[in-house]
Amino acid sequence: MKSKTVICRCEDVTLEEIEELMEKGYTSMDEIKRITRCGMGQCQGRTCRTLLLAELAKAVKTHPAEIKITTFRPPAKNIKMSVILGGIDNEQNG
Amino acid sequence: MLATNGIPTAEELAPRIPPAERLKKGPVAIIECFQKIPCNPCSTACKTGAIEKFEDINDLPSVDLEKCTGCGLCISKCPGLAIFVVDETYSEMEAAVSLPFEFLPLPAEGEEVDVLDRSGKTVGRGKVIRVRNGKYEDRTPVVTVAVPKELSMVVRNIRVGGDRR
Amino acid sequence: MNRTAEIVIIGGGISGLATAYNLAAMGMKDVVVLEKSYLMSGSTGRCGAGVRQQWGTEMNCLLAKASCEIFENLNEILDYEGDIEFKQGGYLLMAVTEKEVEQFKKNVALQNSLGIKSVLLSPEEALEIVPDLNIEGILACAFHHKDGHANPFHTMIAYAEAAKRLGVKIYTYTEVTGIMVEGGRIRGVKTNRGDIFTGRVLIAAGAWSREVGAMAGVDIPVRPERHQILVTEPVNHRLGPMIMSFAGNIYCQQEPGGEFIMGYGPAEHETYSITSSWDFLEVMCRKAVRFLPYLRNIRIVRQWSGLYEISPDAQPILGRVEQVEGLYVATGFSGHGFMFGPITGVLMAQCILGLPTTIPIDKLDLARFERGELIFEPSVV
Amino acid sequence: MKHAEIAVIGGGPAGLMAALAAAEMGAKVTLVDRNSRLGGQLVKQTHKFFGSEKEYASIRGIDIGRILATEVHKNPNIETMLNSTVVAYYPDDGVLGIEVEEKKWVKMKAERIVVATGASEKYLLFENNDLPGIYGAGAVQTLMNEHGVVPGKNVLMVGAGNIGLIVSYQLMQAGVNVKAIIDAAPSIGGYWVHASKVARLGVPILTSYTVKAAYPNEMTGALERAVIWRVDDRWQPVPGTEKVFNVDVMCIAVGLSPLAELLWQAGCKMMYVPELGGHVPVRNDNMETTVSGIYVAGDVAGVEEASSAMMEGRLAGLSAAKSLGYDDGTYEEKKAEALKELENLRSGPVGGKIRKGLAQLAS
Repeated sequence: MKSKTVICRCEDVTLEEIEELMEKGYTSMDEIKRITRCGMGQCQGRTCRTLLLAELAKAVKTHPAEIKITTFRPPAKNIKMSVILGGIDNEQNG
Repeated sequence: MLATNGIPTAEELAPRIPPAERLKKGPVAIIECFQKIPCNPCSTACKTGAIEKFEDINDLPSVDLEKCTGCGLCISKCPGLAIFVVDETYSEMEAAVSLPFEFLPLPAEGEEVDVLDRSGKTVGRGKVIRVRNGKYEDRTPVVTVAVPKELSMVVRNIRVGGDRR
Repeated sequence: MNRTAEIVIIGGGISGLATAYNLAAMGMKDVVVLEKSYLMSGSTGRCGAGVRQQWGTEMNCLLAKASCEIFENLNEILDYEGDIEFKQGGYLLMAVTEKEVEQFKKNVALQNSLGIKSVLLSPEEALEIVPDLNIEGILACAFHHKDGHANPFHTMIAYAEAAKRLGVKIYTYTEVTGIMVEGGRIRGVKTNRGDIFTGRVLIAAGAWSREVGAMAGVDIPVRPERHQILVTEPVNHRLGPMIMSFAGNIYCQQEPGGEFIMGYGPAEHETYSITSSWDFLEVMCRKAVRFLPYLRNIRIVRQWSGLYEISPDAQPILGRVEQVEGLYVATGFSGHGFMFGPITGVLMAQCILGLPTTIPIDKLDLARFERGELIFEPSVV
Repeated sequence: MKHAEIAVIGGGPAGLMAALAAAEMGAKVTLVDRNSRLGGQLVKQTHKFFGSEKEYASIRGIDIGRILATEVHKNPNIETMLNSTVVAYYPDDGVLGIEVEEKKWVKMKAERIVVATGASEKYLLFENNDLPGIYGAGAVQTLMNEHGVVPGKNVLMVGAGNIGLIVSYQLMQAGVNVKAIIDAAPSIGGYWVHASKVARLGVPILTSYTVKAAYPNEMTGALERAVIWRVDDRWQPVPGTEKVFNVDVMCIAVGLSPLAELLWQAGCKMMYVPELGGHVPVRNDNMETTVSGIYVAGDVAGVEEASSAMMEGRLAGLSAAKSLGYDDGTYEEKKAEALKELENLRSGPVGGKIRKGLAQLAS
């Protein structure tokens, strides 16, 4: 089994992939997210966002506060379509 | 060293150890709390006023050695499990050490157990002379174990039923 | 940062980057692309990424067909080490009104005449392509097997990397604050990082094109419109084509990774806001489940939104701007900028270099609105 | 569309106290929690708590949770929605989207919102960090204390903060062998009394050590071996200092970061303050964020102890109620009391980091 350091578990993105991109000059969290899908998975970056932030800050030698982080969108937790539909139906019935 | 491995050095311990004269008089609480943290239940637990009321919740507790009767009511109240009562008058050769013990199985009174130092090393054997596990202790049983007198300031834990690891 | 350039392209989306790449590939030196935020921050990075050839006007059919042919070979053309993930699972367009059926017939005839081999299908025939489709209420379908979708991020990075290799300078977080015009000619652009002198400017700023145009004293009549979209968890593949309904107002496709991406086009007020709303979520679920009932059990992972830049006739605005010498525009795609991106890049490069364009784009110029020669596309979501 | 006067999101120590404080002032509260019972992280804290009597010191976390939950349930001003996850705040019209029991979708508009959503665990980057057997400390606590399942036989605990120390102790109580507790920092981050507690059990604590790699069992693919190495004073690993542990469990307890999705969605101004665990909301001394009507309390407002979370909750609840006009004349006094208690809790040396963080936030 090949060794790897995983940064985004939902999308199986490794630290190596991120480092390659940073070397190419993609040093914004948004770009890296879109190219690698880091943070685009089921948990929407709950775990990897802070890891990526730290790696980016290190790479561009800045304070993490200076790094713009990716947008948070609903839903904060994945949700079945049937739940949404059930909600609308309930409202109309009641 | 406390800050790096959780084990107090002799220097760190020294101010907490009551003088020999006091130890000769009977049981006394030894509070091994070395760090100013926001916490004060020991002072409210003490019925004799031996643990002085805190001016600041971050204060270190201090034991009034004259007032302390060694009753041990503070032992199970300390969230840090940092209070012990040592009675060097227990017998000629032995001291009684009371310590908090939140592990199963609990020893029975009269049972022989391993006695451990502050780093978890077995330093000898001791005999359990009392187990307090009532409502007051609230699932932090207090075990009193008789140990050779020279270990009274060494023993701070027990292991029941031989080597589990 | 460069202080001079042959051309400054304003906007680091697909149109700007594809044009930059093509210009460089055709030999232009000193091409500069300015992006006010990060690459993919605008509409391209937020789009549904469908690529279809089934259009209702000859112009769109021609543009789309040519663009699709480029998509088919884009990994090779751009020598991209990744994959733009262009998958041709087809587009299944669903007609739910008699009027739509009539329009589909006309469209298919037009498309066939232009070499796009779309077909009209009965609902039952559509079931062979999408076995889970709820065909209740569907009167007919149109299908073209060569339509599909691509990964917009990788497509853009492929262009950006190829352009950079050819010497194009791409400056992100560089916002244009003014366009210098003297005596009716472009002189340069002002940015938050200094001025760049140039004789040519291409406005490819998507929803912000009107504001950028105003900097050069030109009115580009596009308005920003928020469109929302959502993505689900990845599940096993069961949807081959993009399904789409104009009257039902929905598009939905399954990505190579297994996620469903879907959206619709509500009439929203003019806005630059790209917040998400709960009513979108509810309406979207209802629409999606109406056509694909199994989606009911799939989980939504994220909703987001982006901006369409809507032109008065929902057609692209491409070409030279007559009032100002050296000014060019590529905008107004009205939600279809990504799929037209590859051909836009070629045509705009040809136009800027003064070469004949492979597809005539005179009719798409900015002046058509003054002339009153609008082109209406009947088939849009 | 459901209506609430004050919606409190999260039924942990901060949320419970916020709900009780607001209800005490006379406001009607809807307390929304994603779990089937109230208490948040309290439900797995089997140790006795620090602090003062105001925050139920010397009572086990699990019991504090029960006490507060009982008070909440019997308070006529508080409606609780359990098994309910607030998944969205839609800023256009201030609507909360709530998933109830994984089958209903409820939209709620609240006049005031107290966000008390807590924090999530941070993770660590090292070779093979995705092997089965590598857990977050919170997951291990849930496994053991809620489900009565031990994670394995031999554990390497990564992180000597309070969580790492407490979970190590709980693992030992459950009969699991903790081989060592390591921390990259040069000194123990958690309370020394907790450290002494595990030291007495024979668990070595190694500071200035970090994980180098994890290796799987060839047959099962699960964790079998962990290698650690020392870091120098610039946090750089020192080759040649490797130590090997044969463990089937690695437990990561390297800190928490605020669970602030809803605040971001709402457009609250956030600031990166490492001392507080990451991005935290800017707020005034009423715990109100930059979005009027949205209050915060507890770890989401900055990772701290449960005792201060409770006091922040109380402050947020009182202030939210007051802003709606609920005040029996005791507000100023109660607010001052809560502020004073918070100041006390943070005034000692271990509160230094928090004070520094809060000062940054206020600047």
